[in-house]
Amino acid sequence: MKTSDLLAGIPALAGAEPVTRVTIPARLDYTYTPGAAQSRFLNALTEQRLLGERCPQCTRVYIPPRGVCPTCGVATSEPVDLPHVGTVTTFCIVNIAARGLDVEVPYCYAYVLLDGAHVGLHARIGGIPHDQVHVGQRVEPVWREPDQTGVQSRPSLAAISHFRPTGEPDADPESYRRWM
Amino acid sequence: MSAAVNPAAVPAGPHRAVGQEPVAVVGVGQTRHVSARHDVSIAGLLREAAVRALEDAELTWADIDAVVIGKAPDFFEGVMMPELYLAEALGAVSKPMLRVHTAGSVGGSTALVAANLVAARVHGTVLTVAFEKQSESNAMWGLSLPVPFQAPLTAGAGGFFAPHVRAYMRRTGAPDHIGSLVAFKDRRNALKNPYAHLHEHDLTLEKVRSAPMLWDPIRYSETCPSSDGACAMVLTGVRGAARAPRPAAWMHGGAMRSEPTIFAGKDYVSPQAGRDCAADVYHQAGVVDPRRQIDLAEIYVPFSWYEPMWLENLGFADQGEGWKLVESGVTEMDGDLPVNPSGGVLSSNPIGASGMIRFAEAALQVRGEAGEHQIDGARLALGHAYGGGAQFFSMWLVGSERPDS
Amino acid sequence: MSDVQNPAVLSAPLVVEFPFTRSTGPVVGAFLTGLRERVVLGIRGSDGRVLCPPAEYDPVTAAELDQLVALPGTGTVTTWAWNERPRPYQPLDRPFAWALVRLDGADTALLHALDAPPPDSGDPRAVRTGLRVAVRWADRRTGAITDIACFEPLADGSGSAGGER
Amino acid sequence: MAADNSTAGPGREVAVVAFAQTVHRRSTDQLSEVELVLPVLHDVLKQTGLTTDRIGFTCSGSSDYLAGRAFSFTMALDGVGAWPPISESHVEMDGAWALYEAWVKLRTGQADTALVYSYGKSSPGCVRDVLTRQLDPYTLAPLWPDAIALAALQTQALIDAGLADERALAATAMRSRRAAEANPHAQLRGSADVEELLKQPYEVRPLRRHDCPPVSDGAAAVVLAVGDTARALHTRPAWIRGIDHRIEAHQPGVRDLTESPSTRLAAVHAGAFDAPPDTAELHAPFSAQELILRRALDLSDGTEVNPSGGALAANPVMAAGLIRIGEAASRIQRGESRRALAHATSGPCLQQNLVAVLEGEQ
Repeated sequence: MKTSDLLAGIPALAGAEPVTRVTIPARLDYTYTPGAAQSRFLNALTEQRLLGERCPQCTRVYIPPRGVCPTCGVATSEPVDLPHVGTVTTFCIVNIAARGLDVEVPYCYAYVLLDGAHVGLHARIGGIPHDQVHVGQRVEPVWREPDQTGVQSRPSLAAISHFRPTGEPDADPESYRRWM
Repeated sequence: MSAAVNPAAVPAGPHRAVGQEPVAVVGVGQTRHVSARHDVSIAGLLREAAVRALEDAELTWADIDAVVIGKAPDFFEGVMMPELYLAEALGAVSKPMLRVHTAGSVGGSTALVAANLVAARVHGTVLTVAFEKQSESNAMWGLSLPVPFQAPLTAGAGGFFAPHVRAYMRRTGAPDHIGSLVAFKDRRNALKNPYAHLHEHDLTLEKVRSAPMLWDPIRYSETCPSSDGACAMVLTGVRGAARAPRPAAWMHGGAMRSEPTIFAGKDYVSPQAGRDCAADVYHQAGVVDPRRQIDLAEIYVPFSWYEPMWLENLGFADQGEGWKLVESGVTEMDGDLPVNPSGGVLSSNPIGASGMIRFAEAALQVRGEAGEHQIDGARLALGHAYGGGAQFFSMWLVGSERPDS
Repeated sequence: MSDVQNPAVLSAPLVVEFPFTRSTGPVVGAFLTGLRERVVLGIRGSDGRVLCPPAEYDPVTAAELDQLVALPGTGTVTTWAWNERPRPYQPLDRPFAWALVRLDGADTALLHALDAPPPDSGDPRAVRTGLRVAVRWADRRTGAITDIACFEPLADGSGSAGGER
Repeated sequence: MAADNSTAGPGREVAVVAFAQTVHRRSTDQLSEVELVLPVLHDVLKQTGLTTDRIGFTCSGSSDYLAGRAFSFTMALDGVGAWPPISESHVEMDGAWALYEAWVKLRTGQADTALVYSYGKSSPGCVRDVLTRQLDPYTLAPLWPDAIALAALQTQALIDAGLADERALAATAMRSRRAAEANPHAQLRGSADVEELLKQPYEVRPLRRHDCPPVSDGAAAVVLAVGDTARALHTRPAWIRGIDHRIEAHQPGVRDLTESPSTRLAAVHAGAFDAPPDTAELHAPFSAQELILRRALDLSDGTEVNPSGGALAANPVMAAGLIRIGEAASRIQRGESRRALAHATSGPCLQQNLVAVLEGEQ
């Protein structure tokens, strides 16, 4: 059944160019709040601190913390300042940008296991050709300098521009095998 | 991670809960999956699959006691809880209607929720439907809505899963060409499936191998398409099956398992939830050696490397050995464990429906109703779906014989 | 340091916006084509009732429907709600009534805005149940429900064709 | 009456053995969704002495559109502690329907206990506008008729039919919010008298602010168990004697908005009319909807309606229906009710409705 067939029975509309598609924009405005644990983490970033949280039950350290240990189902509360060095546990090279995302392609998207953490932080790797990025590589954050408008002093993960290699030898695979 | 099954995953006692009504699939319908169904409304798309399922079962709307519908995020079509607007199209007015959402696994979960209504004898005959009309918006947009305070990092599902694929390659030493073999196989299988989205008659293995990297190590050719499509099934019990005009597929086991999105020690390559889910389903069906006892599998493989990964996760291959099954042709249409004879998610991906299509294709095979992509003598088949951060799993085993016979 | 341990609550605007492209299918497409051409269409249901807006599938039997009926642009208010403070994107940006309007010849009602004087204003054209109304067409029509700008009271209650501007 | 068939599958008796809810607030912007949910999960587990790994099935209800983010429910799962992996599902509906899915699961015999939870943070967006996205995307949603406008159309229809007037609406609102004074979880507690309420301006006429629900953030959780397991977990389980839900056509203009036939049908299938209830917890976000539901359920003066204050006192969208079941069960467990109805609704103008009948041991 087609629109034109249906319209054929209506004298006033016989032969009218049928509507088959309609564009309907929709916009909803929200106020996003990341919650207490993420706020603690994000505020620490403005001081160039990497603040994880430890689960009181299993003692694992989460960064970014989400307020709850997902395996124990209990609140994380003990803050842990993590060192500014970690290991690439896996990565990919993104060659295609998602619509609406303000990002230049290609870029290297990696899991960086900060020393002392038990989950990888999702981050970009820069400062080297992409074909030299590898699993086990030791990396450190490159912080974005606040600009005159002070925009970068706002709490955001964008405070870390990317991670770059430290030049140290690769990490022992046993040190990160379980914590991709 | 230990390969051993978590003991809490498998209930003790009888294989299946005592006294459940056996569940039969007596009707299957799906749309021809395409990138954009410009000729139908959202309701029209679902309706097409539902009508085909009813016709297959030779039933009318009046024969349906309840409707269970599933889809992935509402943002894909921009309709919040669209089941409300779809009540008339699915003949649900004056009936119970449930809406399931378990991310990418939703098509499978939806079928299992519907099956439980029959198994619990709450309803006699249930229609279950899953869909996605991705052309109404843009899947990459829907999956990558910017979140304040985060740096824009992932680009759709491919960007999310590519690091896990790299981890698999590194862990197992699988050669680079395995992903291409899977993609080539599935796209060739799709040529035998009139409902498949991609019908690439001129595809060669060389073309698959030389396609550009979208999310290195995942190539364009190893990536699922974005589809409009719907799938529906009619589920019923013993009496309903006796009246059915065509052979039924009988459910021998069904299970869902979930684990957190991100956690310390998560095995992204072979998630424990997937292993536990498979172990539960096999246990229910009395399967002790899946590789020998299961005739074929419809597995949720949106990126080709997930075939070897899931072969290991599902116990069809030992850890690190999945890619060898692929390389040796075991999962080809004429191999001894055909995987995705329908062409799989790599050939059609209406996201919310993709899981149900896996379940429905498994049912078609054991009913002997799969047409040109029928696997001869298929008696026991696995349908599999996963979603979220490889954290939600749903599976069923369907057979040509009644489980209690 | 102290504000890190006891941080200010963070919040930020989050806009979810997309120009959804909807394919209409035959029935909704015909309805929207009609609106573009200043014709309101209904559809005949399984029991002979005329449904407007036209349903693709019968609300009682679920049958696929295909018998379109052209309706006059006039009808009767079956219920209403006075909206003193219109919200963003609503059809009118001054106080108006929401109304369910059963068009002449139809058995079900269409939801839209009604540009009428407020209830209890003493004006004979004031919104009330049973008020006779007509379609006011939008100047620019594209094939959308907003091609009906709103309804307006019929001056004389005669049921003549809808007013145009 | 509570025949224990817990060794068999279908036909097993299922009971509510624990219920918890947050103190509902206009805004919880200091909390993420999982931070909101966590305390109620801990509460119901503590009440039963169960741990996540001893729960047979978990099911939740929520909506991505409230949060403005796709897959928002996946992160809330962190609060459960889903490790080792759990048998789990999610409905994009009010938690009352998550409870229904869990009830079905227990009736199959595949599990003996279930954890059900739901949450709704309405504060991030403007919920009355967000709910316009539930409407027919071709003929309704482009006009943005908000939730209060739709309820106002329904209310005017009720007034035109002579079934209510503004005074009756105000009396309903007053009674709900005064009842809520005894409910420490309610958001709006206490009310001016009817005369005072009727002097207030209209929100969308004929609705005044008191006829509309507050905008609420909140969460709730319930534990279900079968047969003797339920008896072991609670001295006075609230047995679900029947539960059913039904949907109507979507367009408000094809329905008689003064009636709720789907509520009535669900009630028939749930066995609600087998004996009169002493309590009814009705999910009526708008005052007129309570009057419609009372008629659909044939409730007489012998039934206490919404002793919790109902959705007019706190309306965390996606949790408010589950809370009705929890409140009804709590009354039974406290010995304040022998037979209670619980009701949940979804969609514009009461489009979809669920009815459960709960009883204590007899």
